[in-house]
Amino acid sequence: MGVVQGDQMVLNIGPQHPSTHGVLRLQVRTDGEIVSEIKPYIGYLHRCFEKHSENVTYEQVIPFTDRCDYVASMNNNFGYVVTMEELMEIKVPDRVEYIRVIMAELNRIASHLLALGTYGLDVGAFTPFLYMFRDRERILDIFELTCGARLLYNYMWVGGVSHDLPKDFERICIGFLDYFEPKIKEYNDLLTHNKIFLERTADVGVLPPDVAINFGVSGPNLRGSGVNWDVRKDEPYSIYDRFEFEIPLGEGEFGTVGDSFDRYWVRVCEMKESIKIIRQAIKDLPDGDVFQTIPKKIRPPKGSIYRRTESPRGDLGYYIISDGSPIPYRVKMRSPAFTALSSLGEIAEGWMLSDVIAILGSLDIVLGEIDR
Amino acid sequence: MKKYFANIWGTITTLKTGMGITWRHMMNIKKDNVTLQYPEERWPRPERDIGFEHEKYNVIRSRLHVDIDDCIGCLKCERACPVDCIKIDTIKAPTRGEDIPDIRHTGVTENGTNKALVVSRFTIDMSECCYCNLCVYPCPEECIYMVGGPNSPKHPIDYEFSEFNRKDLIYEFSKPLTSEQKSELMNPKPDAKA
Amino acid sequence: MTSTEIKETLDRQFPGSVIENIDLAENQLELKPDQWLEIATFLKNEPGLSFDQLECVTGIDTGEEGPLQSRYNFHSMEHRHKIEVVISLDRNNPKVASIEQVWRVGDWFERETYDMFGIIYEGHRDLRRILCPEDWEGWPLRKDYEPQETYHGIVVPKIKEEEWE
Amino acid sequence: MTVDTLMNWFAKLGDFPELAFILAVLICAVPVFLFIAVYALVAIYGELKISSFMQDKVGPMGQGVGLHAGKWGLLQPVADALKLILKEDIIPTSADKKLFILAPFIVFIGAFIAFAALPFNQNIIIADMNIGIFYILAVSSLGVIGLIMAGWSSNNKWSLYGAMRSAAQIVSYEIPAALSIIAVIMLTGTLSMQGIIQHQSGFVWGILPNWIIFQNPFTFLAFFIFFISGVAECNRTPFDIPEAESELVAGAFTEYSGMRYAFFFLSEYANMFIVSGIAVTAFLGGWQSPISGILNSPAWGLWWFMSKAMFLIFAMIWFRWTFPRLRVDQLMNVCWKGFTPIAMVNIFGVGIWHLMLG
Repeated sequence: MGVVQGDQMVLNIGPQHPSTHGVLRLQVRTDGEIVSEIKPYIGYLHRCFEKHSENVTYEQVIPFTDRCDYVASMNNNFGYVVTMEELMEIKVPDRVEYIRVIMAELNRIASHLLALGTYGLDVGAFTPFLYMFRDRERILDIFELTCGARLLYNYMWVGGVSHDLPKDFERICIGFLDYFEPKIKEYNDLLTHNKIFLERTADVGVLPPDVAINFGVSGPNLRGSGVNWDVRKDEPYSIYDRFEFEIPLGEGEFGTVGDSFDRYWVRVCEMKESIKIIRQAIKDLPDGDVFQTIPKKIRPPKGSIYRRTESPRGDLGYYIISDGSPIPYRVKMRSPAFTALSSLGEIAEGWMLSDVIAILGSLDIVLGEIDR
Repeated sequence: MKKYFANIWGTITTLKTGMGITWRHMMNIKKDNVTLQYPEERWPRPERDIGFEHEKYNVIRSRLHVDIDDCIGCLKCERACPVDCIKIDTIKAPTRGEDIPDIRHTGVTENGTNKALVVSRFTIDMSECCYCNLCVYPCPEECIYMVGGPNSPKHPIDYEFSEFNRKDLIYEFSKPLTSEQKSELMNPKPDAKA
Repeated sequence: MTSTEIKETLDRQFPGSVIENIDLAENQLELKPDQWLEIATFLKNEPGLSFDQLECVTGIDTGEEGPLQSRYNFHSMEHRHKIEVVISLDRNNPKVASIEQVWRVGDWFERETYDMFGIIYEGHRDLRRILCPEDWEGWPLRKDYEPQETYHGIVVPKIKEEEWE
Repeated sequence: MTVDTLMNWFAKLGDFPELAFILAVLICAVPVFLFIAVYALVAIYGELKISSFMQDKVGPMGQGVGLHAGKWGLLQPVADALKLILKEDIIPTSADKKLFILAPFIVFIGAFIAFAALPFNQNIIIADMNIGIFYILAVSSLGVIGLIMAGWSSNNKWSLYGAMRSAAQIVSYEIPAALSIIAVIMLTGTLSMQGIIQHQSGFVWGILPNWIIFQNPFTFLAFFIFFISGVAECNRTPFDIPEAESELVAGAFTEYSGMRYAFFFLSEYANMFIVSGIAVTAFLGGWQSPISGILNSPAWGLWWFMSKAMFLIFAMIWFRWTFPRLRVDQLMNVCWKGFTPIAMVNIFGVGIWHLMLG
């Protein structure tokens, strides 16, 4: 019996579409429901981050890094200041390091909550999305308490942080963690272990480890494929080597290693690990002055540096070239979602239209970061 | 065959668990409700346990405000702004540290600094402001700040400043000067000085 | 392996390809563009090097009349060592071999660098602009870039216009 | 209030049978339309509120002074309806205009005429046909034609996908639904809706009401198969793949706006009521009270029927706000590999159980 070959249809998913996580256009060639070719078109959200950076001073770049990955601004700040401090050889006080780690991990939870919630939305579950946003809101409340902003913080500065922690911060933060930990079980009952959700995610969109590495996929997506790679552990920056935490890996519990479910599940587990880190950091939080090492004027020595940090989406790299003036010569951001999206064609071709949406959701892309 | 029935059983139990959760939430809506009825109820609402109180805020990012009497026209905030939404023009004052009653210019700031410049224009375009707070820190006189929060003694909080016209979001903080007053300041008459 | 050892290995395998440049940092090495594809394949497949991760491709404009540079950050997950490769290209005719088929991640990185600097990666299967529109003129991140006046009848705003007083 | 009663009444007035028939049908149609409209408002309000409560929010609320949605947002569905009526009616230039205009009405008619055979209580049934349940099953699948028309005429790829999916889905799920109804017909021996309900009076095993769902374990299963297939026929989550807002934008309704969209909306809710109505009639004793013999007056009959139907509609809303959505091939698998064989076996089960123990 011959293969039935129908007419192929070109379908534009986006730029205005409910589940493209921003303004992304996927040009999809379909044969009925089966997708045979995917071409992503990006750039709709291009805001010239790199060109901007060449015209403002080093400290003024930080608000722009906020706006790249607007879901995890703290981590973006963190990556930039870590790179700058390495370039300028500043050793910041312990208190600053602890505060930064706490903030970055809180933001990691917030970002993963958004990723998981919208993933639920992509496969049609509405309620978990709102539960997760409800809890994310509490994290944003903590950030607002700390630095006054809810989404774009400009909190971490080269050599320090913009505000010291408020008086009651430890109690509030622990209070949130105590509130949040049981909620993960609720999400699991409501969404993760739901049979329909498993059917939609397990065995769908398998990304084998070697392909993942070749495509530069990083972060939870890479770990979902079973590759033990986490910048926090393998190239420890800041003070991540002082904490005990595990790196969750995709195990193919309900399907193949590297499927959409694994990528989802790694994120759920990472939230638990982040909670662990925050608890340890709050326990050891030292006293001290957070403004002490902020340089009066940022004039890094001539040279270039590439440093990567672990943002919720993967390896966030900054390539900074300084020519000795207070204005950067070149700032390049290697955004993790950019590489993850480039692998979409490889993963999602041959799956159904609904699966393409689900796979796109499981990659957890943020278009602000891809287009910069 | 066993797998077939196990599958069905798994489906039934997991779906039942999920439905139990939504049912519990529906029944406990009085307790769990997180909605804020915005224009009537303002955040923070006491019943909603967000874990902290409004007074303990050490910072807020609402709207920029300038106490122009304290401004010495040093342009530090203008230079710190990454999006160039602050515009300052200054004119050299005839005498350092003296009031000029005609244009309601005060000569000495609250911190006791003598002002050498008259700020003839100080505009902040709040439609361009990115609330990064970078202009607040360099100010030597602490005269530019976000209203409310710890600064509420100086200026009440204002975070609802939407306008129908974009031009209305440009805030002018300096005292209005007529063109004659301006030219008089720029080209001081010799007898006025005497 | 340290960067010096990597440098020596490359020099042995491809004599004359490594350029000595004192301006570069310890972990950087400058290569001639002509043998780049072979060197890249070697970097990936040689068991002792096995650079399986291409972390980043950066384009750099070194200023006025200087060359354009294409910089590659490599990392090996197996040996946990890293190296940065710098390739200088002629400003008027920036052409270098594409490594898109060696590391698939290079596909979009090279497209981005092409988009921003106009560096042409020869052998790239789909070299189009990626962030800017297809019909955009000029290479935005070059230092001598002048934005075009209009784009499809829309006035392209200059850096900052003092339209409001 | 049957058509026959009205026609008899007209016959007393004079000898004009054709006119009498038309008049009788029209007189019956108006209250049904009003009922659907009012019920849809209630159901939409219920959906808004229930979904909000399940998601820890309060849903539509009106507070303070000024224009708002009334106390507890009671006027929200009215406002929605007004908005839909007042909206500009957009017909895409490249659409097939005739089909595009016709489609929502065909979908609505499919739902509307099915109401003719729903027994609200002992007396209120527009036409107590002797093939009542067969009639409903037949006409309620009329809507699929309208959906395909809508999808095709919109000249939009998303609409086309939605239409194709919904056609496949509705046609497939008719089968398990009909198979589980066959079990009921076997037990009752009648196709008439009132006949089926009358069969269900009294008690089974002493305590439980003699509803078909309780009569033997296989009918219990048949009820669930029918109900879930019914949910699928209404295109509700977890089977809402024809609309699937995260994939297909709005499926077959992508290009519709204003009043035409409102008709699709209305017919979705009307379909929910029909599915619940059949399920109540065939399995849950229709207008029979749970304790047979008491509270069985026509007024109470109406109350029992409506409350049972509303409970099933609540269950559908509950499903929608709890579950993710299936994929299109999984949906077909569930139907053809799950429900259809089980429903098939179930018929034999019901028959054997009835012969042995009935």
